[in-house]
Amino acid sequence: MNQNAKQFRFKSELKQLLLPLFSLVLALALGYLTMLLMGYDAAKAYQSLWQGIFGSRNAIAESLVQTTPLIFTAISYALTYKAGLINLGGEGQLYIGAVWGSVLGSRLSGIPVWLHWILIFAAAFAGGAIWGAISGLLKVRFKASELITTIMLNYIALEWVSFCVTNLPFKDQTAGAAPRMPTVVDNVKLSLLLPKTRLHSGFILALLVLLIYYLFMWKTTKGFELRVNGQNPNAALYAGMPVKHNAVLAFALAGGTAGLGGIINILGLQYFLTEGFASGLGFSGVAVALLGNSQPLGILLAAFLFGALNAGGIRMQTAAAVPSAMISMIQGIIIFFAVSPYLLSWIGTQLISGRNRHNLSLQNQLPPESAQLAMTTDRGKSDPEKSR
Amino acid sequence: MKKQLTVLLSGLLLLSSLAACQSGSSPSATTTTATATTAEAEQATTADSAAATTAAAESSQTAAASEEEIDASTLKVAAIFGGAINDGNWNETQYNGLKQIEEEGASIAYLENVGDTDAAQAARDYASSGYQLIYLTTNSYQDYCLPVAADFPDTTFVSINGTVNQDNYISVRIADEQQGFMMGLIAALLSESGKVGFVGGLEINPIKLGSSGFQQGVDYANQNYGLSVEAKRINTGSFTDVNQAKETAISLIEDGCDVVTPMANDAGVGVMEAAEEKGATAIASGIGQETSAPTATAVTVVKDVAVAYTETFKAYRNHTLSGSSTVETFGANKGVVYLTDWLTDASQEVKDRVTEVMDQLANGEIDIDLTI
Amino acid sequence: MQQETEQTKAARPALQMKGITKRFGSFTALNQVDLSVNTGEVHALLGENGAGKSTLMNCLFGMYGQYDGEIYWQGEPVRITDSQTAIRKGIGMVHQHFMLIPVMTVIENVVLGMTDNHWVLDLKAAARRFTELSQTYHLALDPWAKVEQLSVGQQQRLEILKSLYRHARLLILDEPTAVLTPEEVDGLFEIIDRLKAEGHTVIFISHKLNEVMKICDRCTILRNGSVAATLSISQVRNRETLARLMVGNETDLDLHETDCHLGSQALLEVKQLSCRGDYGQLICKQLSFAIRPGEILGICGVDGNGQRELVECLTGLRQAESGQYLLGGRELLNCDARQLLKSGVSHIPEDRLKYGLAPGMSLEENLILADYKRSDFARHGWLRSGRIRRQAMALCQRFGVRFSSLKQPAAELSGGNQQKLVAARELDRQPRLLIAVHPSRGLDVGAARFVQNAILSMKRKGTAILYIAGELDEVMEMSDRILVMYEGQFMGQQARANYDRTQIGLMMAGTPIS
Amino acid sequence: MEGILNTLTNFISADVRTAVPLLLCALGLVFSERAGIVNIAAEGLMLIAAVSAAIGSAYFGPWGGALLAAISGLAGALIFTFFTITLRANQIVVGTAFNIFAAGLSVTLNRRFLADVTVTGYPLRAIPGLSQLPFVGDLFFNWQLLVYLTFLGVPLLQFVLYRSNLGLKIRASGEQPRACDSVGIKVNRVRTGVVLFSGILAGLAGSYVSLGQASTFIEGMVAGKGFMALAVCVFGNYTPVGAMGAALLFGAADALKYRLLTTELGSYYQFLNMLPYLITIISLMLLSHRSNKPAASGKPYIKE
Repeated sequence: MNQNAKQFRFKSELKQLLLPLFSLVLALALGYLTMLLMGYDAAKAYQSLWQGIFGSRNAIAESLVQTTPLIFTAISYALTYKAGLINLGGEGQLYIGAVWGSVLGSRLSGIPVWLHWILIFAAAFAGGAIWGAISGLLKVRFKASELITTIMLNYIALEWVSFCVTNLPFKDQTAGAAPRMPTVVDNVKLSLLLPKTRLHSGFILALLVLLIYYLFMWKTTKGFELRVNGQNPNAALYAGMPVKHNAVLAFALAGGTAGLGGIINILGLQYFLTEGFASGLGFSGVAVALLGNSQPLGILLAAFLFGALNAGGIRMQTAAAVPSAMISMIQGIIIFFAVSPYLLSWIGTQLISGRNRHNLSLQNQLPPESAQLAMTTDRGKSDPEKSR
Repeated sequence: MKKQLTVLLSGLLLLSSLAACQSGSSPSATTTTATATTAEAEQATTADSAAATTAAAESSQTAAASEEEIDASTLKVAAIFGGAINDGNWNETQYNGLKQIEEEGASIAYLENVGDTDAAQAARDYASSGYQLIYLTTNSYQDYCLPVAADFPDTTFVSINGTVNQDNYISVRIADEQQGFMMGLIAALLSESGKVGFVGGLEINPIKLGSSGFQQGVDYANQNYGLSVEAKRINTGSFTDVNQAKETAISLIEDGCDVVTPMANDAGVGVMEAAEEKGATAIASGIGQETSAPTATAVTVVKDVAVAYTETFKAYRNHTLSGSSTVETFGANKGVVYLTDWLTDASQEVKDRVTEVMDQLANGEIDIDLTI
Repeated sequence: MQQETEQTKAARPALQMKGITKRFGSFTALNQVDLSVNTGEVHALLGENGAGKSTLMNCLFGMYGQYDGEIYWQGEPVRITDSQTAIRKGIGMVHQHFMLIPVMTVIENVVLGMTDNHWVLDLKAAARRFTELSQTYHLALDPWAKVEQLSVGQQQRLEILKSLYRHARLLILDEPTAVLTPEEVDGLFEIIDRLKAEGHTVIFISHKLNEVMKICDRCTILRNGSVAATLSISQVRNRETLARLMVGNETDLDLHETDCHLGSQALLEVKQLSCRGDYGQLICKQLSFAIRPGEILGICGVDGNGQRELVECLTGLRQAESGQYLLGGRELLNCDARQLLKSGVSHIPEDRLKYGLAPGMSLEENLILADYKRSDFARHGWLRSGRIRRQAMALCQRFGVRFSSLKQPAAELSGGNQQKLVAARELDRQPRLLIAVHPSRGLDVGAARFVQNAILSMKRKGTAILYIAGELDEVMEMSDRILVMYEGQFMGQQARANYDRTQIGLMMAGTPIS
Repeated sequence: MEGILNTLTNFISADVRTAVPLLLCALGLVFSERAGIVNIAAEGLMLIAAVSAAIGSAYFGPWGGALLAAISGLAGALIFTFFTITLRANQIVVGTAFNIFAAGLSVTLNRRFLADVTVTGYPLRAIPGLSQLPFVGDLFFNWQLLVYLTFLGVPLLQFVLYRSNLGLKIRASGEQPRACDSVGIKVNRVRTGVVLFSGILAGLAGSYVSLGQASTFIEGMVAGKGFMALAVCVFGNYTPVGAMGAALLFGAADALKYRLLTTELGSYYQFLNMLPYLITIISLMLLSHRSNKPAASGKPYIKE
């Protein structure tokens, strides 16, 4: 038993490492094939992709620039996911946070910069948090599926932003400017990490938030409560944890994080909010979180992977004329394979078609969650609210 | 079951890809771009960006030294589009402009559907891989690309509808308001119900200008021809949601507007279709739009930005592009805004009035209020 | 003539299983098991919990895709990889957890998955046929009732009828009596006799010796995954032989009872407690009882008579309608679980995977589940990983939890070790009140004894203990007092001094005895 | 009087135009949900189908479009089932991945095949005689074929779900997979089949976006209709008839929005655009208590 368990651990850890790499390679290979068949110069495409990611000081900077916001939206999903909830509303939360943040960022001046920063971040966090908390409340109060409410709130947020950039009192009133919110005052703009690139200190903040995420989730009692709830809501009830409050809290924190991501992108990169300045970040964040298995390090790596692909994608298009749409296809494929824990064992069984072998390998690969599912499938409804 | 699935899957992949190969109509643009860009990409990949720029710099300096026209074939021109190059409107006409530049011998490259944020990086990429002339096709890029222009003094940036004019960053203004004005005028003249509708897309300045132009066009008609036509102007907030544009137009028509006009790039098609289905009259705002409303389209008020491209390109070759601090306006005067032949038989009176006003616009005898 | 065919049938076995082996990952559930069942006999499959009885039958019924070994049905070699094959061969199984869909009607459940269904269902015809069938076997059931409204006994009948409706010749009954009242059990036995008379073959899974002795012709005994013996009941002299075969080495069946004086006045007092069940029906009716320090109060009764709900009320998982819940004089009614835990209530839950554990989380995290906020595990909201690890290590050693790493997910542990983990956590809290529900369920004898001894040691420390288990014998041997619960009420109580099985049986069947 | 009737008919037909793609997609989702599969890939499926439909129509005419859309929907669903059922990946995750993938694919296909071709939309099929009736004629009997089929499909699918053997299996697989297994139902096979079916419907729904509501494909024209369909499915309490009610309600909200656009409120179009989404949320709040949500929804079934 002990021996087996050790093997199990080793195996599973190996898999944890192997699978994403494997799926990355697989996805790139499929992408290569598709490009060839579409009549593009695939080799050149990947060459320029690489150039666009690591080719120059600027390229690396760009990759990191693209990485930064993904870290926030990814945490926004991961935090709720760990707590057993689904938050597809990262984008909406990000926008709302950015709106309130840039309202303060462009208005107040003449106060000490540190205070100004605090106010801006507070506003952004609060904005996102409230927006997120709505879904949480709807969930615990009305049992409204957060899956849907978060998506709907995304659309509502986007409309609200569209209003803000085109209407008083929010819009930028300088003549001839594209629809946007006023530029933030100079002294709150984040400093550049690398001169002559766009890499701003927001990246450091992202790493900081990632660290906080880790400490909170794995080192505090609240984080513990959230994770227990994610693992087994009944156990949370059994241990007398405030399940409903925690659900709302999780959504609020997630939303707040996304909001921070929004404002940091503004203070460091944009300097003013435009409609669609963060389009797609929400769902990419989901992908990143899942690819990174909601673990801090995993998120960092996955975020960099996606950020790099975005950055390199542009070069791929300028240099090899491959539409950057190709990139999102590749990203999609990567996730497909990366989130399929049985992929390797399945391929194994396709190669060695021995039924018992199949069964065995599957059993060995059974990760905790689905193991739990397997054990509880016949228990049917296990709704924590029911017994209340 | 798994076996079957895999077979099916691989089959599917094959199918889709095969279909892809056999596509007879591959836009020649992309292929040429590919070949054209191969060289630069090499350069970009081997030499690092700095080296590339210096190379570019030298070439343009040598050109500057000798006063005669720069040979087009030595030039590399890039354009960054905010939307799809096949939107039958704003972007497409600019794409055509780029094509005309290519026909003059320059090698071209372009990016589509580039978000405001990515524009800067795209511009940087082109500049660092030795493109001398870069077109920025929407004014929302300006704020992001000005710093880039500062970093690459030897590359010239042409900002369509930009507002800034400084050494290597040249802005040209497209007279959207004139297009709107003509649409409004024609709509007013054609309207029998006394209500005309305008459907705009995203609420960006060009659209706003067009919209206010439309209003002024209607007012002009009301004043000068004793009409009393009401203009209803609506923005949908989207350049892509066709159904939204269509439904909006339909509700306009049902509200009593018998002439509708789109100014919403891709989504404009929806307005045309609405007019066609509901038996209203449509005034197209781009070449090709009339095809989706063959019977309903009265006339197309074209805003052919291509002209701005060819003009600026010529100026660049003659070293006359930069310098002026005032933003030049491209409108009826430059033949950017013009009318196609009438597709429905409007009364001769109407036609005459329209042509008359058109000429006045071209000669600058009518000035349109640009405050929005 | 008829007689003769019966004879010839009886001559050759209806079913033979040879060298059946089944592994789950690293764990071998069955190892080279042989089983032979004759036509028309009632064959008992005996064994402790976790001996592999159900696993073997699930193999036979094709619930697992794969297994090693051969199965011969009516002499033909068959490979049963899915239940469809099994059903087509005429094998029917009544699972321990009924395979019924609560939200659907009886008849829908019956016809579900029938291969000869028409594309459009004719439920009326099916209902007619079903009613006839149920009459021939005297198992009246309303075909249009929703399953969630049926009593447990009725659901079991439905399961049997489901198999008969599919023309099953061999019926597998997996621990059928576990959920039944004594009289319902008698009813079931009649049914089994009728089935036998009709020429059906029955495999009767149980660990209750008296039942086996009563109705079975032969029995096969499994002990942790392999056959201990196969013998015909007539040969068996006394129960102990069977018991020994089941348990293996002779275990002392009485726990050395330490005579500790029970405290004078009650530590726990429950008065007039009432609560509603999941579907809003009144499930606990005016329950009153008291437990003194150092006393073990056993509650026995057939599952589903309100024990679960009672426990949930006492542990803050369910709102009580009315009543009092005094622990050391403090009113705790409808406090949430957190407060209850704080005030010294420990709970070994009935279903450790549903409540007791967070399967994906590490052992050490599971060990602080109930007390993660206690000062020695957390300070100012920060977990103190050092102490937590030391604590976990200590507990796992003390309770003999077999693990590879404290960081490994609890889901990786075997059932027994998971239960030990829960027990370790709950007992280590030095509770004033311990509520233990089926604490030995699914444990091998050794582990069960271990947990029970641990509980007794708590008794010595003066904890008040509420002990609930399915096994009457278990409850009797552990408790100082027994309350018998039936339909949400106490039918009466018995002190350890004068236990009377028959009376308890009567009470479990619903006859109150003061 | 006539005026009112006109406004009414206009309103209702606008309602229907918007409702059809949502309903069509939701019908499929009802089935997959009932079988225990949460399919948020619907958005991506509709997107790919929309572009495929346009392509098909451009090269082989509208029917070719419908066919290609259905096929693409099927293919997409196949990918989805392969990952969710065969490889047991989390359904939400795969759905998200698929949507990202689809966004890329649709653009790529659009550029490849729809560069310079004309797309013809679904023709109106007036039902002779009936369509001549005042008001109702135009309202009920002058639509594209797909519209009739959608609404005819509702009672049919309701029947299939609740009266047919297949429907019974499907509902059971969503409630208690193990129970199904015990009576020999191949749960995963049922689920696969159902998802493929929903893929086809999503495909047709997508085709209606590009060929019914318009007769062109524009990137981003699907604009969240897939997610709305998911909401419709939930709000419709997982029944076809319910879905129809929900879809028509959203359609009404949309129609109302466009009517208000022409009024003074038009300048606040952003808030009008919020209407359908707000209604979705509110309806979820009001109706979540009585729910047919399947017990095993979203959980992969693993045979031990």
